[in-house]
Amino acid sequence: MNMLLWNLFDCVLALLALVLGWRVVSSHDLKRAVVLFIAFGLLMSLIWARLAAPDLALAEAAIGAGLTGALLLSALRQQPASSESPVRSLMDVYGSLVLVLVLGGVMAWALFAAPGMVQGSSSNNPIYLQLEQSGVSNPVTAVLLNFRAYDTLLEIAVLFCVAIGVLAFGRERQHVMPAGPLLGVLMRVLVPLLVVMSSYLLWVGAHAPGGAFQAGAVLAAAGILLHLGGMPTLGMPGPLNLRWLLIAGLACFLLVGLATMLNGASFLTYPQAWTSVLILLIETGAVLSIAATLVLAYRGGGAPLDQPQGEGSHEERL
Amino acid sequence: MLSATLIYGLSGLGLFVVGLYGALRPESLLARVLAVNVSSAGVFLMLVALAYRGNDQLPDPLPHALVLTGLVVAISATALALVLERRLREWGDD
Amino acid sequence: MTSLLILPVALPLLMSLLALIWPARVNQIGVATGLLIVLIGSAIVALVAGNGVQSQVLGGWQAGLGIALYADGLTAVMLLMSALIGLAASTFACRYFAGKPTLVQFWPLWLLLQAAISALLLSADLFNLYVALELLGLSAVALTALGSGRAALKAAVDYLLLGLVGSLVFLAAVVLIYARYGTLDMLLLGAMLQAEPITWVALALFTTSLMLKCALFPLHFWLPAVHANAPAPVSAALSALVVKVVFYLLLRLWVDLFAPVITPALASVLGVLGAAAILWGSFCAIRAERLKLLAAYSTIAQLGYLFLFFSLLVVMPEGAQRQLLYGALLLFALTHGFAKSALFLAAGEVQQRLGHDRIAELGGFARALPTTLFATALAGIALIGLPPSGSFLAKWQLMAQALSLGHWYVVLVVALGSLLACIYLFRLLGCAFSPGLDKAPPVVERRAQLSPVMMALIATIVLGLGSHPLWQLLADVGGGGV
Amino acid sequence: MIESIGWGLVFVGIGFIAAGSVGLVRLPDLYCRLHALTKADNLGLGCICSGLALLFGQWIIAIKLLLIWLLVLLTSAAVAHFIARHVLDKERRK
Repeated sequence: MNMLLWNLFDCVLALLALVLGWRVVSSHDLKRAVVLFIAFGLLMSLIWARLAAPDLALAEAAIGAGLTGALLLSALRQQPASSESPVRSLMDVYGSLVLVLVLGGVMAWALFAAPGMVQGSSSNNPIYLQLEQSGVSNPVTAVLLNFRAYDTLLEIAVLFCVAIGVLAFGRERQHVMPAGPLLGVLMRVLVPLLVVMSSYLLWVGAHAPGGAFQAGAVLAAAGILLHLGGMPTLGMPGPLNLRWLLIAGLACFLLVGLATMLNGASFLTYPQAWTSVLILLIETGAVLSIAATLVLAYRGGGAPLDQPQGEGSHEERL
Repeated sequence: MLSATLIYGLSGLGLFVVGLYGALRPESLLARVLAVNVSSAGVFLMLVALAYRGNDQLPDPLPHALVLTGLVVAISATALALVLERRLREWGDD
Repeated sequence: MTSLLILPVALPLLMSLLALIWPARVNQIGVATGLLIVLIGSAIVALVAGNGVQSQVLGGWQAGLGIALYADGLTAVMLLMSALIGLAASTFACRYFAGKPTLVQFWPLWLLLQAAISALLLSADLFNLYVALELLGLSAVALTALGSGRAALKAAVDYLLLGLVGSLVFLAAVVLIYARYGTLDMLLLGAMLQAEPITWVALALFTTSLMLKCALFPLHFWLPAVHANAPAPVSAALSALVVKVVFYLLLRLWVDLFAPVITPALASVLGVLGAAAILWGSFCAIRAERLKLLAAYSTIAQLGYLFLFFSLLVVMPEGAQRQLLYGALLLFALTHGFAKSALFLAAGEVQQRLGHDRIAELGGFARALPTTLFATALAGIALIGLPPSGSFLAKWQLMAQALSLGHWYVVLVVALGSLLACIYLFRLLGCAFSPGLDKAPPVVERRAQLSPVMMALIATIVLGLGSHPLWQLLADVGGGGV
Repeated sequence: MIESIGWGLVFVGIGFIAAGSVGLVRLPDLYCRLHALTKADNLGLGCICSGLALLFGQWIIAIKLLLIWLLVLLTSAAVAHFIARHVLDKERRK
């Protein structure tokens, strides 16, 4: 009975995700598609929680639904009112439809029908077996910052690349909405709360769901809120300091990695006694860079270098 | 195989395919970026469904970490696409 | 000493950070990094030649838990080639971007691109390859968009979307492999893969994704716009390195990883596509109106040759003959890399000095820019495959092996392709040597850039005459599949 | 006893949220819909949170649930206000 209920719940969630995804893709109205996409992100977050992936649930809610949604909505604001729909031939539509359906069918057959698909027991999973040596007790953080830290290094490099891209091609947007009194109240309550929560997520990531990415996304939300509330200089430091924030994550990562090589070990082999501290150091740098990059992307670009510098920033105060 | 793995795996596969279809259509850039995001969510769902080991066992954390990496890569790519699109549109207006 | 392996990735990453926070010294930072990477690349070649295949799991974990780096003879040589071309393009870029506002953004992105190329060459982990591919794609897109005009931006946006789709398909294949075999480490996987449906589907997805990213006919449609509109040093890297690194990845997958699954029929499909690419690319190059567009179409054609090699290599039995063909493939890839970077850099010089690169109006080019023309002609020799260039030896081997296997169509296609290459390059040189219009093009008095000439010389002379050590290196430490 | 009260509160909360969702679909204009959505959902969430607090019976969890409820209260009120004001502005301009 219990099992049946779970299956029913699973089917409802999975179908809902599929239908929402289809509506996002097939919607002709971009505004509707973006709003549906945000809802889709929240649904995915629910699914991650169901599938015993709380780290992902947090990250999806903050990054997937929250910040991607914010980026898309702000991009939408400048979309021309009526975008002409290009004329497509039936051949185009059905050609690619048939193609992807065949692809899906073949993949489903290979994954689920033909012999295959091995799900090992987690009791002999090397990640759990070696968790004690990793310096943290949250297995996802252990993979991200110790076992497969090199992946994360390259990922932070991807983020850095996009930050330079935004600096190169974007111009800072002036916000149009006048900040009402309520927004001020909301800001005064939420911004400190978000900053505290971000530090908490960063700290707790070592032994419970959380970590640098979630923390960075939450901090970025604080910066975006300040921007919306008409205080862009408070949310973001001046262009010079901004550069330091953008490089913080990758710099910490690389310097730690190269420093560990000094005593002959391979790249990113932390000395046993220092593991937790080094991981926290790298994560702190990553939080600053992630937050700065995402706020920068939301604002649509950096202020030109000659502009007077803003005073303090939350990122700096952290 | 667990039924949850099957259900969510198929759903993820469906999302991957649907997103791919959307990304290959000659629509506006923003619509195609949305489709790519849906598609990558589908691939992530396949991975996480694979990692699930039932309610009484710990899941495989490796796919979770991979998906977390993937999520950050996805938002990075989206951010770059949006800033280029805006620049392109401004250029068209001039 | 295996710790050396991470440096071609870590060093440019570190320097790209430095380039962002110290804009006043970007040129020096960039060129110094280029030099250092050449030194590291040479050290890795020496290491591999002396001590055999190198591999190392980062973080000190066992294979499968950590991410492994892997370098055999092929990797080391490709690494050195990318370092040399990177250095040449870097020195070229110093003058190309002088006085332009994009200079400050160019260098960090450029260093990221170099890091991504090294990361792809060295990685032995499927998911790590995905992240590296994304870094490669996004930095290449941003660099393309630095080109002037709306066309560059439009090309960059299309490139970005196609790249994202390609990466997604790659990731889907990684998921299939992980679902079945439970590991992402390519060295471990090599021993585990079996011929069964899930492996075939994964191979098909990998191949499609990488074909899209390295522009194999019929998925080549995005390439001309991107390579023709990017800034010249970027075009050189895109054409000479980026597509080639993707090809290297495909080679790794087919020859090392999926070898037990490959059948002759599968290989011949790629061969036929390669042949089509040669003919179609050359045909378009003949009709191209701009020098950079000609070079871009020529890249499509030259990639076709690589796939011809590939189709024969995959089906040949182990032995000395296969070894020869493998060496020829590498020689061809190297020659094309150097020659094509020379051609694109020369085209950039032409564009800057004459103000355009329309082939029909290049009259007077020979008088105005003799050094650049020399580089163009040398690059042309290597692209056609005339002796003493490396591609002459490579094509000779390809035809000989094809004959011994009875693949007549390969010989025919190679001969026809070389003839077409002669036509498009002689048309170019013909226009360049023509006296030109009444008013001679304005020639700014300054020293010609030397890096195109250096690259072209390596392609024609050094690789042609010094190809023996290359074969030797491959024979000793070719890697798993050979 | 406490357990059944807890479950009762949870189900009452679900009822409120369901009613709010029906209102979202059925009510005629945006202001009514906002009203239905925020008011019913806040009440429903409050019921569910207090029900869950009773079911768990731990102070620390109860405090966390209370915090969640207060945060949602704050943001949903603010968001409803912004949406309504935006629409009002637009209508006035017409």
